[in-house]
Amino acid sequence: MSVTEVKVPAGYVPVYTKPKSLSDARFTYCPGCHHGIFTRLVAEAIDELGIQERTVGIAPVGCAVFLSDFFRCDFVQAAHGRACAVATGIKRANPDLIVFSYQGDGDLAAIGTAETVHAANRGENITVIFVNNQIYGMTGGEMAPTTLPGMRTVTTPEGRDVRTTGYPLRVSEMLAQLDGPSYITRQAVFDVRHVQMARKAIIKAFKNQIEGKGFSLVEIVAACPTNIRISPVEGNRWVAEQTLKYFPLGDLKVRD
Amino acid sequence: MSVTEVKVPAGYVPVYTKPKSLSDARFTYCPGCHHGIFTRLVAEAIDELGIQERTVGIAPVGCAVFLSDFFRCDFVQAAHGRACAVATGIKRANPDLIVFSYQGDGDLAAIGTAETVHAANRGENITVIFVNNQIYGMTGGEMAPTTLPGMRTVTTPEGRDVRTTGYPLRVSEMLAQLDGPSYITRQAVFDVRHVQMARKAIIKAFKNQIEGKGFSLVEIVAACPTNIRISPVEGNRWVAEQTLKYFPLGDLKVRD
Amino acid sequence: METGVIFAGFGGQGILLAGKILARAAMEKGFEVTWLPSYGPEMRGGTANCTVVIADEPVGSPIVGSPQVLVAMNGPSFARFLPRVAPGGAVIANSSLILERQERPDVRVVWAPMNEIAQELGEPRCANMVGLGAAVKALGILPLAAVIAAMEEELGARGREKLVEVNRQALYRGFAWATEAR
Amino acid sequence: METGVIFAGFGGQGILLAGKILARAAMEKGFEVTWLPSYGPEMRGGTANCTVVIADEPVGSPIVGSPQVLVAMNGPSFARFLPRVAPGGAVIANSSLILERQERPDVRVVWAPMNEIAQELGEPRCANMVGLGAAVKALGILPLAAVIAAMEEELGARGREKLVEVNRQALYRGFAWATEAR
Amino acid sequence: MKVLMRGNEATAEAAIRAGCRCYFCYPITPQGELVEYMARHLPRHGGVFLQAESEVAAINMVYGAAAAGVRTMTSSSSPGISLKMEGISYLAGARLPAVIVNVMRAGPGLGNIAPAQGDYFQATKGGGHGDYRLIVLAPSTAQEAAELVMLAFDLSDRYRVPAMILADGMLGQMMEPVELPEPIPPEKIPEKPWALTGARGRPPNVVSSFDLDPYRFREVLRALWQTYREIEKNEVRWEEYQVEDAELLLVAYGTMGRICRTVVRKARKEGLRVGLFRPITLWPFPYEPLRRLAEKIPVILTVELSAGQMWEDVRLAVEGRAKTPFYGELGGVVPTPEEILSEVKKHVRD
Amino acid sequence: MKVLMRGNEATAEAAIRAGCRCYFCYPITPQGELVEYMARHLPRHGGVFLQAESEVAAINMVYGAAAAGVRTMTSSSSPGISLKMEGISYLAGARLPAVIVNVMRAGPGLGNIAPAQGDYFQATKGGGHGDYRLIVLAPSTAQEAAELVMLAFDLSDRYRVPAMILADGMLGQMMEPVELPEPIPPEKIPEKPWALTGARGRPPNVVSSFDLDPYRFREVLRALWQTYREIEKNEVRWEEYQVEDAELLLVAYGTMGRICRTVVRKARKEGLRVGLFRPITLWPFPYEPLRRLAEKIPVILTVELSAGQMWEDVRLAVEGRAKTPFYGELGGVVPTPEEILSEVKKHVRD
Amino acid sequence: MPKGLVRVDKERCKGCGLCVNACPFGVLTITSELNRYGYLVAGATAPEKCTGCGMCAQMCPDAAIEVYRVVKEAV
Amino acid sequence: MPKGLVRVDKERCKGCGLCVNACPFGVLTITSELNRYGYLVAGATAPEKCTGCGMCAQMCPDAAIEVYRVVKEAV
Ligand SMILES: Cc1ncc(C[n+]2csc(CCOP(=O)(O)OP(=O)(O)O)c2C)c(N)n1
Ligand SMILES: Cc1ncc(C[n+]2csc(CCOP(=O)(O)OP(=O)(O)O)c2C)c(N)n1
Ligand code: SF4
Ligand code: SF4
Ligand code: SF4
Ligand code: SF4
Ligand code: SF4
Ligand code: SF4
Ligand SMILES: [Mg+2]
Ligand SMILES: [Mg+2]
Repeated sequence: MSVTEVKVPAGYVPVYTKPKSLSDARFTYCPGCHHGIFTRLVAEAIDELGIQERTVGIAPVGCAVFLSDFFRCDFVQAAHGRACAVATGIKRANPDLIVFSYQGDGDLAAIGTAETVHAANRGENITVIFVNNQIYGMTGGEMAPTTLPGMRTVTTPEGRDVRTTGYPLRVSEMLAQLDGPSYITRQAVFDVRHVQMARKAIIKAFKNQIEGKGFSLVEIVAACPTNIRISPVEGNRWVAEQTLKYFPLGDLKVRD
Repeated sequence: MSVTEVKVPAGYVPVYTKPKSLSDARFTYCPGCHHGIFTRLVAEAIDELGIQERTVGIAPVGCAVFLSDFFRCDFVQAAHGRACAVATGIKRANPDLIVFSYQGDGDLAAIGTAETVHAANRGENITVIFVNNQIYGMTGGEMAPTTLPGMRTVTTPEGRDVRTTGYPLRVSEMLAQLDGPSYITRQAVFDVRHVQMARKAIIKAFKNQIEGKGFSLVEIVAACPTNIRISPVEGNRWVAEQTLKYFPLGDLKVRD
Repeated sequence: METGVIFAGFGGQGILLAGKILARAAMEKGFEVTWLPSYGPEMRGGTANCTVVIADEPVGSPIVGSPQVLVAMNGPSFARFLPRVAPGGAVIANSSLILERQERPDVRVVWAPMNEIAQELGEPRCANMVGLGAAVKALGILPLAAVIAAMEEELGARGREKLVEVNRQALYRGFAWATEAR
Repeated sequence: METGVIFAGFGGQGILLAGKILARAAMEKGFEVTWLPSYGPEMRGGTANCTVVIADEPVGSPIVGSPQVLVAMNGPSFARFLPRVAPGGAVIANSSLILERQERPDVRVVWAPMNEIAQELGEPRCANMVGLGAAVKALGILPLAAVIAAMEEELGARGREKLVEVNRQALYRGFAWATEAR
Repeated sequence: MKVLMRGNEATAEAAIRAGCRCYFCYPITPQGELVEYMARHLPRHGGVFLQAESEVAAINMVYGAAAAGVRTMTSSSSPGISLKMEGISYLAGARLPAVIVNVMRAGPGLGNIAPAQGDYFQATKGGGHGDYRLIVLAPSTAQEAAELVMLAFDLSDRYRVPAMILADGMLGQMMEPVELPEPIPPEKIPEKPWALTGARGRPPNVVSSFDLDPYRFREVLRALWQTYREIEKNEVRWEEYQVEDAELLLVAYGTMGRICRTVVRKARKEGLRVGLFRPITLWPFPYEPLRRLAEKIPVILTVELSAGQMWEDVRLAVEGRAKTPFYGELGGVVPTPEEILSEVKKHVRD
Repeated sequence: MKVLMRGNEATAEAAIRAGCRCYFCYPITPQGELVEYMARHLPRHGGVFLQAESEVAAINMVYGAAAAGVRTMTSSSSPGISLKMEGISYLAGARLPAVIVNVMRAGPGLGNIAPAQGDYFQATKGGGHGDYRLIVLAPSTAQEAAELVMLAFDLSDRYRVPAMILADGMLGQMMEPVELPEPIPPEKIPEKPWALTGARGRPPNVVSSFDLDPYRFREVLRALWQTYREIEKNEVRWEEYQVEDAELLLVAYGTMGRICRTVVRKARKEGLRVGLFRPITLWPFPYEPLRRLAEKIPVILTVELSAGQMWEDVRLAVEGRAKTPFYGELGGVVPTPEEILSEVKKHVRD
Repeated sequence: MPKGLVRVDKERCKGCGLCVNACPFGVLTITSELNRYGYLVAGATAPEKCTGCGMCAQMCPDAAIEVYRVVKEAV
Repeated sequence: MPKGLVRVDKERCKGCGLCVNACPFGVLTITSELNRYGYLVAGATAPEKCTGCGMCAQMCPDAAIEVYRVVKEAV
């Protein structure tokens, strides 16, 4: 008999079930990809704040491109890197909507640099989920601006050489310099404790928007097991041991 | 008799004459525009370092678009905002060349944000002259990312409203956050003392490149008398009294 | 009927405004009209010019190969545009600034010391209105009053009511000068 | 002569490699050949397939409407591609994973327990070679030796020399299975 | 009551009257006055004026505002329009209505700021990637600019196809009397049930141009092309002037169209039987009406401020029925009526 | 000796052998293997491989490297190519030689990553602003890709006109045996006296597409168009297959060209007299040779992975001399030879 | 009856093992059961040890886990 | 003879006045002389006061100024 056919006997109450704002569509991420955790946490935040009916999500170009299939709220698919500009257009057109973008590090930190910096500097009242997995996942593992020194990728076969390609770009530290943003934080999900912290951060980032506090960005340091060619469990260790050296966790800017 | 027909009697030696690396073409800037001073200082630096024959300049789109007419060295005219990418292409193709870009604040800080941030982050071994006149000069006085709060421009007829357009973007502070750059400084030319300091900074920025130290950027805070609708002399005062409040002078990053 | 007028001079001389006032006056009088400026950075410091076309049917081309009237407020523009004036046309030339005084047998040239007249009126910036006043006479299709009214509207729109009076004087002086000029 | 072979299955089953080895073998034997993979994210997790065309004149279309031989390593691809197989063609079907066993009167289906055989050989990942071995037999235009050589080259290029031996066994087993299959 | 306005200003005011409530721009000559006008007036109408950090950002802001269901516009000039190509392709693919104004200047490259018509192919054949079309309207007067802007918003909403106003520096800069169209009352603007307004009491809406499955995506594009065919059937617009007895037909659009009007007058004065065909919709191009004229007029002279772009559509319409010479200027040079007339004389009666 | 290679890999290797020493890219499917190959091999040849922050940056890096006189290339796929439009227009205006590879995918918008030919207009008519042309070469096999890349660098240097390789996802992804061309010895690469190498012992060189004076700029563009006319005279390339007795002529380029080759074979087997005309240079397009065939072949069927783009050039060539039906697929769907053949049957002998 | 109860949605699960790793009590393992997508799915092989802490669900990247807890005796 | 001597290139000068403002000794003023471009140009109207300090030239946005200094008596 299949373990999955477990019936719930009387006397049990649910502790955790799939968030209401998620559809029944399976995620298209690879097994053990952290994207799935963030996607779930965003849905949990939307549920917790009860904003599903006024939320508009912005799907990036990247492994999260299918995002609109997973959510039960309005969605738009943005051109690669332009999510913050699209978000600006939506929010300015209809300030009652809760607008969030969900972007990878190639999307936000490379091609989308200008749109991100200026949306942040204008203090656009939007929420940005920034998935830093140090790689271009969807296209097959090319270097991202966040790729670690010496890390092998499809476009750095000998490992990233900082002399020719520079050091990992710390976008959050850079944005924290600006007057515009109200909340910039870096989180991770390599263990349950950090999942819970990341969850809180995402909720705060949405709350800020509801309260009209302006630009909030949650960077989440992630692993891409498929392209690093390690197991999902090793992926958690990779984040904890390798990535945090360059991307320390914590709040970089909190304006209240 | 015209004061300009002054002959130089015997016994006098030149203290100051037009830099060798400048052509005889008149500058196309408005009367009293600070652009003219920076253009001259760049020429003085090229003379002082004796690099005229290996220097390639990059003209922006902006009031400095005619730059190639003024200099006696190789020049390329770059698309609006892309000078740092063009500089990267030239320098990578031929590292023996001394490559400098000369860009306005619309060019570098708005449309060119991504190219600037990533050239800086890669530590490209180039020299960037960044003219922050808080306005789009050539197109007739629109708001720039650097425009001061409350400042009236063609696109902020009621004065820049920081709630909808954000605060002046401090590009140099932002770039100083990155690991790549070796020298980031902010200068001005509203009086002779500052002209001399700006001159030293520009020379250092070129020296760094000769010594292979990597990305150097000299921001120069300037006035655009034509679009602010004040006299050139008032322009100097404007910089000293208004602009420096938001753009304090000095070195923001020096790596040695 | 379709007439072309070209105004030309240095950047700061109020060339575009003079043309605009003429165009507005013609419009108010029920003519079809176009006003086409030279534009962009070359205006800054350099030279400026504009073309006004006045017609009684919808205007086709806003650019004019050979204008009926040319108002030349400095030397370079006089030299540049004189050859293009239509035979039998007129030129209002600013004798204050134009040194090489060419002529053309088939064109009437009215030499007006626009800057001096403006100085006399105590407002150097109204030299352009002297030129316009003279042009109105040479053109002969619009009453000066209509041009004065248009001038008042334009200056009003710019919040320069204070300057209306002196500019009216300048228009009269220019008109008179062209009337008496032989 | 122009023959098309389609390999299809899950992402991780080594579908593309099997096709590539066949293509290389054909090339070494002097045939004209093309290898066309399905590509992009849909491969990840999802399904993969590739088409190999072998011909004695330059290959025109690298896509094939109706292949001579189909190697189907899982249920979905068996269901999807069976209808397209050319009449008189052959299908190598992985009985380990394909549950709904459709047939076609005009097509010979060889049921091979590829995963079990691979398990027996102690290397689950070589199930694709079992399928390839069987396909070589069904195809009948290439000597198995050429395919083995191509396999060695491909694995060598990937630095997987260690796996050569077990994959050779798998090719033999697949070839034999198809030979004995009734 | 007529007002003296620049083409740029008439375009801006008409957009406001058409109900445009989100305008995103980036400065560039020769469309500066359009930006300036919007900055001064749009906020007074409760609209959003935002100067973006680049043309790329501006078009993507338009994409967002359009997805939210608001009438939205951006404007630029040639080099800036090139930067919008990806965004425009996205608008077309996602079926978002929006208006893009291109006040053309001389290219390629930085070129200069003088009037030109070198972006015809880009506008009508798709300068962006993939198979899409824009509704392209070419005004020849400030008055027509105002009217076509109103039309552009209507057609764009009706068909969910982005529309482009293809003007040039001369039209943008020149002033002439304009009778402004009446503002459209908000309730007259069509509902947009597909827009992103929050999934309250309805299933979620998704705005996207993405479909990984070629067969599904093909269906999406077939529907799109169905719409294009309808537009080709319903929306072709053009003007004919003195064509009845013409021995030579001038074909020109935008400001060259109005200049050629003067050429026709001058030619007629000299007894030359010259007519004018002025396409108003560049896409859909008026192939049929032009083909009909080509049946009886032996010489069809295309005049453009380009090396010959619309000329190809003229030849596709004529298909060898008549001679199809071309006269063009490059680099921002605008020919005078006299210059064009002398070109005409080379072809008429020979 | 033949090697089994993907079209993407053959393109990359050929670029290296052509002396390309600066390659700037941004990742995108389906040209990923091209980027990957360059990353692994170009540095070994002393070349510069640099992954840019965007396609816009990449094309402007190419602009810089080309100005410095080096053979340089970038590659992308449809959406990424759209972002390069301004930069490409600048390259053309500044007369800089460079090679741009477009491995086309289905659009508009994000579309999908399947093979398509929807960027023909963009490539051949100028997707960027202003009057310019690219030399556009369309390979149909990995072998031809390698050869045309070598040719692209040569032509681009000779005429100082940027060249584009217009391929698609199928050609990029598929493998076939390739006989690689011999590397070009550095000394064979033409001198570039105009390049920015430092003004030592010569007057300064300036690379620019900017000239504020329309009359001066017109002269620059007239010279440019003079060059284009030369290219049209000298460089037209195409392939004819079984056209002699053809009753129906297929016109197709790139991978559709090779697929139609199979269609011809299948048709001939069935006794249908079908031939193939395959343009190799899409610009300059082989108008003349096609027109000659149109004199004797009654039906000319254009087949594209688009809604009908090259079709317009075919009709411009044919000018009504023959019937010109069209068969196209959209959205990344690639027709099988069988499907095309049944389309052929609708037109042959009726 | 055990304090907690965990259910894995077989078709959502991709067998990544993060839940197995996250469970403090070894309740879950990757079973030998293939789902329709070819993944070996996770299951509660020691259900009696489950406390209903929910850590597995919080870690699951595919939102494939539901967790229940027994209601405390009438409080 | 004065320690310093200053020359203004009449055609480069745009009459901005920055030199006038920069000169510590009031040597320069904007004259009533128009150049070919319509600008009133600067000139040394009190040349005797010039020390040759060069401040005017360092301030000039149009590189229109040359400055000379008298050679010190045989050092
Ligand atoms: C304009 C454009 N350039 C490039 C691409 C190809 N592309 C698709 S996803 C992607 C980047 C994915 O990396 P990232 O943003 O880090 O997201 P991830 O997949 O890692 O989550 C790229 C470059 C594209 N679709 N459009
Ligand atoms: C792609 C593109 N967008 C816009 C323009 C128009 N343009 C010319 S100069 C300029 C900005 C000038 O401002 P800045 O860079 O600050 O230079 P400044 O003139 O103030 O020195 C702009 C937007 C252009 N030429 N190209
Ligand atoms: S490729 Fe990497 S980032 Fe993308 S879904 Fe797979 S694991 Fe996640
Ligand atoms: S517009 Fe401003 S910045 Fe440009 S030249 Fe004139 S004064 Fe200088
Ligand atoms: S974490 Fe979720 S997806 Fe991974 S094995 Fe456990 S249940 Fe399956
Ligand atoms: S709820 Fe807690 S105890 Fe039960 S399986 Fe999940 S992690 Fe283990
Ligand atoms: S500073 Fe230079 S330009 Fe200005 S007035 Fe003096 S000399 Fe003339
Ligand atoms: S050199 Fe010194 S003293 Fe002489 S004019 Fe210049 S500033 Fe004045
Ligand atoms: Mg990533
Ligand atoms: Mg500026």
